[in-house]
Amino acid sequence: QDKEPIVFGGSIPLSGVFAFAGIHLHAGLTDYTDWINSQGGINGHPVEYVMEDTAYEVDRSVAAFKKISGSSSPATYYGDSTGFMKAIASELNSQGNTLMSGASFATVLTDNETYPYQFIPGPNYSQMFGIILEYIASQGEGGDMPNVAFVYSDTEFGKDPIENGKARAAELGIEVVEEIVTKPGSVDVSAEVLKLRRVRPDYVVFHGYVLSPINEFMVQMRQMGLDTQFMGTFWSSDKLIIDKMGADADGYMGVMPYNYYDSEESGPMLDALRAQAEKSDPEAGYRPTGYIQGWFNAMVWTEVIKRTLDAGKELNADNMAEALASIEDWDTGGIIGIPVTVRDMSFPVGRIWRVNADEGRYEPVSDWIHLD
Amino acid sequence: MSILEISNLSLSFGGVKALQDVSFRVPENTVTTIIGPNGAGKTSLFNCISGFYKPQQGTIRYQGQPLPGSIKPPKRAALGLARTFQNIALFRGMTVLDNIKLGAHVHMKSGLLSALAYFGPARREEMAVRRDVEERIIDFLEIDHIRRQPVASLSYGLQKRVELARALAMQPKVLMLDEPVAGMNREEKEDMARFILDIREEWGVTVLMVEHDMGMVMDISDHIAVLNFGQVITEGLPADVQNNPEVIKAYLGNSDIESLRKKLNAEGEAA
Amino acid sequence: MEALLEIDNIEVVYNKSVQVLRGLSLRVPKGAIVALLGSNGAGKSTTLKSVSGLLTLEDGEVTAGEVRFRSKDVKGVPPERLVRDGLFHVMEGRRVFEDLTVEENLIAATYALSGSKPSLSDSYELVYNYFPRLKERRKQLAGYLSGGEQQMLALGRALIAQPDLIMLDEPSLGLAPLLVEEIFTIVARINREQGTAILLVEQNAAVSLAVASYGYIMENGKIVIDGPADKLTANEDVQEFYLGVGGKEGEARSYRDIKHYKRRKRWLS
Amino acid sequence: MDWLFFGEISLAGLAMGGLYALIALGFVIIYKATRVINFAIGEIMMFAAYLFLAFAGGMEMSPWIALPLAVIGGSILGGVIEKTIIRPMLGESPISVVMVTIGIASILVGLVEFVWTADPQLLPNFLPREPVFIGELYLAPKIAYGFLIGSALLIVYLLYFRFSRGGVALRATASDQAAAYSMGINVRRVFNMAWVFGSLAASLAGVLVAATGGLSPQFGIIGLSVLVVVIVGGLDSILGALVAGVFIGWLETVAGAYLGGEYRMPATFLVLAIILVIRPYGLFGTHEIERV
Amino acid sequence: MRIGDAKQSYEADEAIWTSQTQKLWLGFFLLILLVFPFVVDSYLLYLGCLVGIAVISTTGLNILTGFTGLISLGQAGFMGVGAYTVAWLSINTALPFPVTLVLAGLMAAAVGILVGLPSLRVKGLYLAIATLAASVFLHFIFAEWESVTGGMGGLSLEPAHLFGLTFQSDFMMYFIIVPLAVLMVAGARNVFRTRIGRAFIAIRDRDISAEILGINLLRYKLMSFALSSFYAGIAGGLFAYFYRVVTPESFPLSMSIFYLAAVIVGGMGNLLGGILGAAFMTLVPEALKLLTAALTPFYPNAPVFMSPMLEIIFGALIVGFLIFEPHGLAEIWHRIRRFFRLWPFRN
Ligand SMILES: Nc1ncnc2c1ncn2[C@@H]1O[C@H](COP(=O)(O)OP(=O)(O)OP(=O)(O)O)[C@@H](O)[C@H]1O
Ligand SMILES: Nc1ncnc2c1ncn2[C@@H]1O[C@H](COP(=O)(O)OP(=O)(O)OP(=O)(O)O)[C@@H](O)[C@H]1O
Ligand SMILES: [Mg+2]
Ligand SMILES: [Mg+2]
Repeated sequence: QDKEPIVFGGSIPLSGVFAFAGIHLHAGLTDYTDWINSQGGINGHPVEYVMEDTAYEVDRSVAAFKKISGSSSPATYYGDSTGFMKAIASELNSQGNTLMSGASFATVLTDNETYPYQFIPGPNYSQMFGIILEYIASQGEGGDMPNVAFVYSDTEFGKDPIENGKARAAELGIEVVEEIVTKPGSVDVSAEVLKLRRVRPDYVVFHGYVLSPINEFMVQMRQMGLDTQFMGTFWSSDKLIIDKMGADADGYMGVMPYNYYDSEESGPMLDALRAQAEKSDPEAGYRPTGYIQGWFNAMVWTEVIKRTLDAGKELNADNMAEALASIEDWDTGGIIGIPVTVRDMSFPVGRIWRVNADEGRYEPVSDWIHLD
Repeated sequence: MSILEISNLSLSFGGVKALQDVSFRVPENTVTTIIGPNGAGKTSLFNCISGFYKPQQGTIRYQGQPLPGSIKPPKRAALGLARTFQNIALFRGMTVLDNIKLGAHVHMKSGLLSALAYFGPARREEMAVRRDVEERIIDFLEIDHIRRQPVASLSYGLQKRVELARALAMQPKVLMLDEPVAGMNREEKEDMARFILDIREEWGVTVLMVEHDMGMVMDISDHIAVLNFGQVITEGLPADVQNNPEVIKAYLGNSDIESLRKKLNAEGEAA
Repeated sequence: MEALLEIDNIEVVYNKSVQVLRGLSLRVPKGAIVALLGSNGAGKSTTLKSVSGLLTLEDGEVTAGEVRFRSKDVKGVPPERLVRDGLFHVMEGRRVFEDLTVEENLIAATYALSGSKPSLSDSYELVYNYFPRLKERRKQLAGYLSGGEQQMLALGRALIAQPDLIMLDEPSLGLAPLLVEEIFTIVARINREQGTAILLVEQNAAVSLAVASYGYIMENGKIVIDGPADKLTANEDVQEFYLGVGGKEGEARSYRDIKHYKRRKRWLS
Repeated sequence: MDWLFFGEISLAGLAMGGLYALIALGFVIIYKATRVINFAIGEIMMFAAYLFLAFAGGMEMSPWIALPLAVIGGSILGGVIEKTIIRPMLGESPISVVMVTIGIASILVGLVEFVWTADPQLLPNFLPREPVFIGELYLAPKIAYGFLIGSALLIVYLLYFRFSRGGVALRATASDQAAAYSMGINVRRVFNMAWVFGSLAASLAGVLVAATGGLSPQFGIIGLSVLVVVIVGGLDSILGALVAGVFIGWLETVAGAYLGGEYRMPATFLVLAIILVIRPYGLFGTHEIERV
Repeated sequence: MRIGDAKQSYEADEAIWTSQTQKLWLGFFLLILLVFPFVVDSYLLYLGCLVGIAVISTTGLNILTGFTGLISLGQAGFMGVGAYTVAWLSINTALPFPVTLVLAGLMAAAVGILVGLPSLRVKGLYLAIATLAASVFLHFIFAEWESVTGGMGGLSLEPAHLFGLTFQSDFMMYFIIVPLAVLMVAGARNVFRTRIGRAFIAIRDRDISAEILGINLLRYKLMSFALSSFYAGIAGGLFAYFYRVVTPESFPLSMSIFYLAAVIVGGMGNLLGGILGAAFMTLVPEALKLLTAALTPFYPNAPVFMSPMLEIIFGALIVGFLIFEPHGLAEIWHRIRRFFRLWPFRN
């Protein structure tokens, strides 16, 4: 068909600290693009995916954005870090022809005053904490509420949800007995573990990590004979934890807005995703949450663009933002288990999953929780 | 009248007594030489005068004024105490010209802001210094052919000469030379001797020198002080010092090749 | 008499550009003291470096001729090897290890020893009785020694190594007259008692010709005169240019009556 | 105040400090001989750790064979770097050489990502898992055993430098290469050995640290904490590396535990600043000769 | 010896641009800088601005490390100070940006002096790490002093305003950044024609004898620190106006290393070197990405396997250059020049 292509842009961290995820995001976005084109594109418009490696450095992400928006004005764009989302905001707002989402679930981005054209493909970190805490509260039968400890990294990412998290806990009557900040790259956590041993929390919630030091905390605390439950947010809830920790991972819980690649769930879109993943790389097998996250981003973009075009409106940031806001009880074809509704530029939905080490995968332990 | 007056100076490093109760005077407008065995404390004495070492006791009077430890090296340089160093200490990253100009530093005023702007006061000052250096020093020491060369590329003799030039740019009243002709051949020594004499005679600068080449020392010094183990053992005119038995014993030896040759032969026989 | 070191008209070039030696030859017999004289920049140090193999460190290279130590060509032999074969180079300007103590400097020199040698402790003693002053300072950092003391240390290190040939580069630099005498006496003693041959590079022609049995004089890269020490000392040119003996026979020229400098035409008009 | 807790914290810190000391040692040895600040030390550690992962994880060797192999691999890497990259830089200003090591670091990171991908990794754990109790003080087993293995090597090195003239050779070479040659010291060999044995210490530390802290291409940052250690101890002092290593390890941990993780670095750097003001060459570093 | 006895006056001899050709080239170069923003696309424009900022900061570091011999790993920290100063001022005051920029510079300079204080006793690499300590503290302050710095989240600021102009687009920023860069490089060049520059170099080459020759070490070391961090502060301020968001993570240690690398790779103690180094360090990674772009059509996942490659190549380039020419790009440049014999900078 001869309609002019629609461009998905992306600042993708293929190297640097976030590369482990970036590679899969990239795969997810690439595969989705191929898939949608195989479906005849968006309203007949072919889709192009244009990206640059950023090494997860803000200035390089910005550079990539300027380069890409300069060369091939993208309708939607994938940003790789909260820092970038903030840095680019004013540029984005003044340009006003691109809608942006990405790897960041940062709470600030749900502030539509400053970030009118940036959305979050799931719950923001505070909402994730909300979901986790609700789950914990639900576990506390009657009088004795379980207590929790927060363990997070000393980064913007790590500190994002802590304040709101504490507030929420207070509302739910959950006591936060300990807060531990870890330095990125600090090696040994046994001192922190000793601190936790003193307060013996029922739950420990990790945020701002991918793998270590989560494993060390779990192993060492169990060695001490504590029966703490361990939980984590999106980026801390990937299969990686199972692969690397093996049996030690058993019982770890995470909040996840999407169905895992290898979950029992199914649905047209989820199956399409699996098929496409098979097709693009038969060896790969399981696809990490990053892959699904990338895919889902592109999915939302498509939906938004579709709605804008169907409404016969021009494809600019304002109209797309409007279209996004209009999403209500949207069926994601199995990527998310329940119909979702957009609330201030985010999808405040999620589910608690639990590691079954023998099966080697996460299994749902809660229903889908949709905050509003 | 003496321009420098050292009295009861003592300096030690841990156990090592570099200077013990040293006293002597440097008469104005003379070439005064300090001689003495290696390790006697000559360089250390220079370092005390220029304020790099802090003597534990004693006072240094300069033009009648005492120089307490509170007067730091830069200040002393500004007061007219210039020197060269035993092991050449030129700034290898600069050209000959810049090395010499650097000597004039203490007599310049321009501050950071005028330097950033350059045009105006800073420039005027620089030009004045350039002219002075060219006309007063470079010509005098006959080094105009190398003014643009980086000092590192110069032969030993020339480097010593540039160091002298830099010291002269400091507009010294007292010029301290630490072994100015060490490692030079006869010809270069003669040039250097000539410069030293002219500096004293034409510019009325007092020269205080440390040197081991007795031939030159005896020829050009007006006054000699002898240090041994950090103590002054005698002071006076070359002739007297030369024949002082103590000095001969501690420092000069029989400084005569013939007898040395005899001695060696004698030992040869003995063995 | 059999030659320990032979240099056959070598040429040396620095940085592939500056030629410094132009076909220089000399030989040092076993157990002899040979003096090599010459003005600044003549290439004396370069000569020694090209023997000891340190030339390469300064991006210099021997482009022609050959150097034989114990009639073996030294080309391509790494410096440390040569040292262990008994050729010790005391470099110009002392080059003591400044942040090592006097004692450690001597220890470092023991790397020159190879095979069976008399026990170290008494070779230290040997050094200390040649240079008692070093014994007092043995625990002191060499960097803080006075110039003369450092020179003694440099010689001391050579003694530790117990070589067959010591190449001394301007040992008298910055030494007090008495000490110059002393050092040279000691050099003679070492030569006599240890049977060590010595190649002596000097500015101080008078003294070196006094201790040496044979002398060479070089001017920019070549030997210009050579001969037995006493003959050289007698030579008029040598007296004029190296011994500072004035035209009028016998007595030394004074530094005072040197042509007075005339103000030359200035650089700028 | 809870002394038991303090005791346990301190113990953990000290043990960690042991590993710091080991890395610092690798750093110091290289500096002592070549005056090169090796900014790539963290990446050399990382490289060795990945080798271990490959041997023990990938090829499923026994960890006790994989460990020495990985360590040797790291040492060889060090040797090769010296021969191919550092040696041509001989005699250049130390700071340009520092820059070169930074370049090397970047190369190693790239290599590792290339071969092992950017995914964070855990080493197959090979150290006993039963908690260790000293008195009633609990100590995490990995740290405890890591400390034991590390200090074994430390002691070997210490004995060597105490009772051989090797130490003198190192310092002599550093202070004046030409002169060192003229003493019969094989300078080229000294340099190479310094890098080999420095990297050896680092590699061992690398595997042990990775065994506790996990492994990723960013592993190298740990070099930073070690920089603090060597400066506090004195760049060229082996004793300093030991004392400072243990001390900084302890300080970092205690600060982290009582003030919170964000205080770890400021605390150590504050101490560093104070020490530098009092002792400009660290606790045991040799002073530069200042003489005219 | 090109500058020679032919000179008519000392003034002429002391001039930087000694020959007509040099003046010509300089003019030509400035002209290019002027035309550049009108002819290139937004991406190149953006890079142009980045290079401009980098040049300012690198020149500053060069003064301290290259010319005065005081190695600093604190540059990112100083830039941070400048950036936060600008951010805070533009949020909490109505000062026009020229004022805020200057204040940013001065603020950074003040901090620089503070950091420089130990430099009298602490030397060489010990000093380097001391400055590193300083930047750690600064980072800590940026992160924890929430009331002023906005904590981890940092500060977002409005674009720079002046006379009703809004400097939002890179195009507008270019006309602040680049002229400033030119001006500040010229200023640095001037400093090294005066006694102050000489004093810096003397301290680098041999500080104790410099002192005996009448140079007050503490005074000049601090001056060097102040000047260098002033440059850093200005660069940081521009950074703030450029990205319009400042977070603690905007100024990581890697940034300090970046600038040190720029100085060294460019050529220490050589202003031209600093400029070349800044350009090199900024542009090479971008240039390498073109490589990836070129490959992607053929290997769809070229980005994935190329990205580690790029790190390797980048590292290799640094290593290679320094081995090939330890005195940096400037020296290489001079070689080329000696080859062609025409170009303004005499340095
Ligand atoms: N900074 C220092 N620390 C320790 N000892 C020192 C220091 N400076 C000098 N000394 C000692 O003080 C004594 C005198 O040294 P100085 O350099 O003054 O001797 P000198 O008379 O100049 O000898 P030379 O003629 O060989 O230069 C020497 O024994 C030396 O070891
Ligand atoms: N590393 C080097 N690179 C380039 N040229 C050099 C080097 N070393 C020496 N030269 C040059 O070689 C010539 C001879 O130097 P050398 O040191 O051998 O002379 P010398 O006879 O030892 O002089 P002196 O009596 O001053 O020691 C000099 O002109 C010197 O400039
Ligand atoms: Mg002296
Ligand atoms: Mg010589």
